[in-house]
Amino acid sequence: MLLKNAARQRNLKGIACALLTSSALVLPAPVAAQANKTGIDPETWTPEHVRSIAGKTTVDTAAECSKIVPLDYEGELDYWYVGPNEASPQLEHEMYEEFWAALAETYPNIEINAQNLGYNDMLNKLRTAALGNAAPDVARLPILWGSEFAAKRQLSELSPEDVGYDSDDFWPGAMKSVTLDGKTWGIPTNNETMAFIWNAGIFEEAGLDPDKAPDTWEEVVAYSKQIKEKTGKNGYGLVARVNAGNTPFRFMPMVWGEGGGALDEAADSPTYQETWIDSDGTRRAVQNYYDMYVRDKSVPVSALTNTQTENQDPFLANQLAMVIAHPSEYATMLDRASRATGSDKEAAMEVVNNMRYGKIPKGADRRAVVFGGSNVHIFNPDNIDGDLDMEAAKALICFMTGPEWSTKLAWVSSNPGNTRGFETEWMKERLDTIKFLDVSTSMLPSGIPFPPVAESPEIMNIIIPEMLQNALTEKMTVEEATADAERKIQSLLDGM
Amino acid sequence: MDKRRITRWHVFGWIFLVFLLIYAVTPLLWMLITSFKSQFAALQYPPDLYPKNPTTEQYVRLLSPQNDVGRQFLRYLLNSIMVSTVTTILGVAVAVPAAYAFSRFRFPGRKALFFSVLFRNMFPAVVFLMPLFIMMRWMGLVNTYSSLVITYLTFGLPLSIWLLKGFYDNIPVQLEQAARIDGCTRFQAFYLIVMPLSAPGIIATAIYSFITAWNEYVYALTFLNDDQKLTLPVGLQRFFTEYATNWPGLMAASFIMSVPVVAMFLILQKYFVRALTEGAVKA
Amino acid sequence: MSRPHRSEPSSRGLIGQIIDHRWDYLYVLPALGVMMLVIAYPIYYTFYLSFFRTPPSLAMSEKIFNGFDNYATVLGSDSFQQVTWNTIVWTVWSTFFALILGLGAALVLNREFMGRGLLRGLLLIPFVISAVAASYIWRWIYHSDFGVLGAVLFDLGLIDGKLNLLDNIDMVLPSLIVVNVWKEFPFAMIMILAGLQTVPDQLLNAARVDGAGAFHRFWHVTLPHLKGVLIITVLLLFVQNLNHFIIPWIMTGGGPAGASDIWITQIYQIAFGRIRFGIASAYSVILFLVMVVIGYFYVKALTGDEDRQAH
Amino acid sequence: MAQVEFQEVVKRYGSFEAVKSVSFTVEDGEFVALVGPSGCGKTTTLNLIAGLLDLTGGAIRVGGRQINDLDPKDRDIAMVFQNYALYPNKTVRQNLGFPLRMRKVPKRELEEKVNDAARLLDITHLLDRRPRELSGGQQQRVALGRALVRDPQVFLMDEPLSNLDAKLRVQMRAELKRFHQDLNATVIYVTHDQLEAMTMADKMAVMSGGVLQQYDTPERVFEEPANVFVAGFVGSPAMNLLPARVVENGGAVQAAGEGWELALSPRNAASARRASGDAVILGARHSSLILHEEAAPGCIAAKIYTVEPTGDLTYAHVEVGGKTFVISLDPQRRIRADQPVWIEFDQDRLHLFDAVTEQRLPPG
Repeated sequence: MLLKNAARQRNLKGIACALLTSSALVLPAPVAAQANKTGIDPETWTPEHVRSIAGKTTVDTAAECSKIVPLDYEGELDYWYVGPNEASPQLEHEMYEEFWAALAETYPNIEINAQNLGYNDMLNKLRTAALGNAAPDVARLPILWGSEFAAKRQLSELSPEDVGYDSDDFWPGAMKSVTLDGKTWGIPTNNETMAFIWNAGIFEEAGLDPDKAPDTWEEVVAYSKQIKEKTGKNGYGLVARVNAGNTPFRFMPMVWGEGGGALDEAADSPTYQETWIDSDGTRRAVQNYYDMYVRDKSVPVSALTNTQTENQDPFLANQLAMVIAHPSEYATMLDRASRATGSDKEAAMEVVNNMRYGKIPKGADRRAVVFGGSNVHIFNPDNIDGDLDMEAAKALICFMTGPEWSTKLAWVSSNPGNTRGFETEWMKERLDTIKFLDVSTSMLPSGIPFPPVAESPEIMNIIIPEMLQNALTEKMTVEEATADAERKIQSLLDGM
Repeated sequence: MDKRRITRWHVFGWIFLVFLLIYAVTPLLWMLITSFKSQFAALQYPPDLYPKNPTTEQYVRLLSPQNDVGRQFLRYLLNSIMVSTVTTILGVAVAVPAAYAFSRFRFPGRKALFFSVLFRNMFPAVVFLMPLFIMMRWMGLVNTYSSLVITYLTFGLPLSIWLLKGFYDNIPVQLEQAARIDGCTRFQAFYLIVMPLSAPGIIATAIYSFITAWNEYVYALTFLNDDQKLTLPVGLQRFFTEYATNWPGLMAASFIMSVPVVAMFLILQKYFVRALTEGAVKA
Repeated sequence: MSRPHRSEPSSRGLIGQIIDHRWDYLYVLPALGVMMLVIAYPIYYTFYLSFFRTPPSLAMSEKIFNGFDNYATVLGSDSFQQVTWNTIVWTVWSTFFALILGLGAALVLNREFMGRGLLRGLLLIPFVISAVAASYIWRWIYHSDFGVLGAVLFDLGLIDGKLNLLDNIDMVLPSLIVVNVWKEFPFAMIMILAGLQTVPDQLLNAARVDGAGAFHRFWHVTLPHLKGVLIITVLLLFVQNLNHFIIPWIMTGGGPAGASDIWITQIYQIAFGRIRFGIASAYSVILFLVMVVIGYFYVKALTGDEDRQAH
Repeated sequence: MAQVEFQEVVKRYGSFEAVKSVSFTVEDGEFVALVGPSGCGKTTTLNLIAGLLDLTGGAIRVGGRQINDLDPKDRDIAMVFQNYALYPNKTVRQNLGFPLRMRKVPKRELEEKVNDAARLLDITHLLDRRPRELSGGQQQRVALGRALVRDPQVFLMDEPLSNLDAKLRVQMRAELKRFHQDLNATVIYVTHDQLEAMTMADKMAVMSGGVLQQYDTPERVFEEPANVFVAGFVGSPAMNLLPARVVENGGAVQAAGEGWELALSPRNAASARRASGDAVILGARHSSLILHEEAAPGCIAAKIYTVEPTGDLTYAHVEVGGKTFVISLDPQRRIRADQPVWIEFDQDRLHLFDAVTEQRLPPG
């Protein structure tokens, strides 16, 4: 068994090497084709369109999955995921409980040992676990993480077809994120894009139109300045901490909008071999940050040590006017406001009532947003604690990536990865009950995934934030900062 | 020495002491004050120097077994108590005979081994994270408290052994001889006569072990996966910084977490000074 | 003639002696066992890995031997100089101030007065509090937008506008040192306090009779007597500071723009942020070597009295 | 109480022999002093009896029972240490009771014995104090008491008086002797102070270099020292020793040195003839020498070096043939330094030793 695995491993390596050289040229084409095939067009995917397709079909998940794994299958499985936590809205907790109950009813003989891990800890834990061959059988990971494990061949190959679904039913951006070296290493579970939220009350105070979002990044800078000058409150919730995932999530949309990029991920057919960092577009974006932080001082001073979580409280406390936020932000804020007490509660509810959602502003070049979400992966049997129960893994994955549960598990915070979910009754219910869902959902086609290469975490979480810090502390000029980042990324690509 | 004359050194000393007291205690006071503010009240600028509408909501949330957070928190608290206690007991059980042997016996290699024990402090924890994890995995200890206890043991051991050895060096060997003639076995002589004499040292090393284990964060984060098994520092970190930075909550949790060790230390601090005096400094 | 009775050396040479003393080893075995377990393999692994290239795209089993390249990468990297300088500043000043404050506190507390025990206890609290909690407490105090320190300084007219410490290249490291000293000075204090209690009164009285003032008594009697304790304290603090990870990591993550990056945060960043265990290992080995040099003096200081006793 | 028998006891540390084949028997009820300079092996010997050290060879029997391999606790002995080794964290009462407690003596009996011992030693008022609150003499008594309560077969005492000041030492010496007489106990007492040994012991075992030099009553050790070492060690001031050559001068036997000669009495002459060669050592106690201020027949010429009056006696240090003698004088006599004197030997009390073997030459 061991020998066989080793032999397979070596084979894989050979194939991978062969593909690696050609992938740059060959791969993007089918992905682009896929995009056309699903027919998701940013122009037609409007809030109205999203509403119009909801509730059209019904789904029988048990029936669909029974074709893949018989319902009486007996097995055992370790599963790690980033699930609801203390700060999550109550509804999300309930959805997960419902999910586990439904799964237990459908597959009563599969025992699942599920670990709900914190977002901040999970990546490092998973790395050490995989290295120590103590990884779980199955894990659902944030979109950026999978490629590292795929590159190391610590994952098993897995595509929607393996659990009875059609790759065309998933977002092309999402499929890009699970594709490496021409192979598919996971299935998207949920996808979302961020939106722009603002406090209409502060806008009014500052003499701005309370119901009109800034449409361009240039306007954001101007608004921020005006808010600071007129109200003394901070305008835009800038964050630039190193090693914090939400720094690039908020900065890259601006970079792409202005026509820049880290690699060429914003290109129509990205090769992930070119760097776009030392470009006018990126420089414009860094300059915007510089103008807000250094020139206008219209954003929190603590931006360089802050993460997005530290912007929530000021926003809710009516101290901060604009942030780029997750779709679930509204639900979270509402939840927290309702839990506040005394005078806090009144103030918070007022802020929640003043909350407005809009599309992410566009730059000189386009409107763009980070394509986010999660994918589910099966680990390589070699890296697992014990034996891999493939059938049990497939049963779980089929169950969770189907239209029903990919919609329900994404209830408050995201959207189904399986686009058939948009046609279900549950999607309709969500649209009816969740404020601004149509707005955040309509940004999905503008989503650009982070480069699905192993170096992505280093580029996005370290090099880009460091570039920002270099410029914002005036250690370097904007030009020097982008040039410095260019050099670092280039040396990564050169295989340092 | 005891002349009660006030010199300029005394005045200077008192000024210095007041400054130091402010430096040491104000941050703690601010932690307490913040913990009694509501989340929004904490975000006033300039901040209120005392909570205008003091609230205990954070404490209720953390300590009430009625809700999820409270239940989880209490569980983390129990986990931490367990890990720290086991570490402390084992630490003393391991350190005492080793220190005794280093003090009393003259076996070959004694010095080199003594050095090697003291060397532990040289190595930074984060560097060992990966290899230790791999090793714990080999031993099948990942996600168990044993992995933490084994690792934590080594934090306290160098100081414990060094301190206790100093104690044993100062206890005349004739006491044990007398005891053995008086009818003790070798072990009884140690247990009934030498151990009680080194009690301040044992208490001091026990406190030290307990505190280091109680406060440890990096290994606990890496070795434990199971949500139900987390220790307090990791659990708290997860509560409060993942999706929202709730400063009053963080401060309340820091306070609750500090209470047991601070109380223990304040009660037993005189042993600590005595142990250092008799065991480490004088030896 | 009061030789402990199991100490007779044997004429049989080293092996014979070891056999004669075989039961003695039982006493130290558990302590050494657990030490070896936790240290030996990680040291070996770190050295081993430092000679391999481990890019994030390769599994560990496919790492590539590259000799001393990782060392060259570390020593030749742009940031190495700055990080090393930061490390020196961080370690030296933290140690220095912790020692000075600890010494001052110990001297004041060495006198008998009402409430001495309480004062000593209050000053010791920071030592006991977890570094994680301390980091959050101080981050909150320093907070540029809501921090109490900025507000107080503003009221006193010492600053105009927001206080910017942690997001400021020039202020961040001193600010972190203040936190670190806050946590460490009580340790220095308690060590020195213990040392002071062993200064014989006769000596001080003799100096007094000789006409020495308070300062001279301190300088010529107390300080020389404290030498041993001070050396040990300095070394312990030095080692601890060189290894200190949590305060800079939680408070700033090494930022802004690397201004508070020290060796140990760099190592963590390279290992877990950039997933380059090979380079991180080489970096660790460099840190080890520095530690070994310091460790030599440390062990010498710790066991200095040992030599005197054994002969 | 019991007899203690040493049979060819050897103790080696590596290549160093600390105790070399020592044999002697302590009779039941005897007070034996092990005496010798420091490093002579006396404490080692005591620790061998106590079981604190393991024998390398030979056997030790107490009351006929071989105890070589027994644990100290099973040997039924008690020991008083030089530094008393009182348990600092226990009260006097607990210290006294400890040996009984370890032997599981019933509580009532234990209390009785502790009280008896305390009464005997006059420390009843100290029972609830801790050792550090006691004076040296009181600690000494407690240490003794701890040995007494158990009623052991043998008492071992390791220089128990050496930490006391001179006055207290004299007092305790008397008390110890009295206790021994009252209890009729077997005591083995280690001391480096020959006076202590002389005054207290029934028998003295003089040791040097790990070898038992002489084992006998103090009187005999004093009067008939077995060798040069014992002669020089026992007695204060020490015996005066003078190397000499034996010269036969037509029937008369003379001892001669540098610039002096002494005709030996027939008895001493007979002794001298037994020497292995012609070299002997003359030994004379300070009291057996008579000082003349004028030349007299049979005397040796000498010169006063210095004079030490002590009240009872005056000691004159006298230079003889490159050596210094100490001679006791009546304090009434007036002698000056550098004064020429003549020394007369009391031939009946003259000791002769073989200069090669250093052994005593028995009288004819």
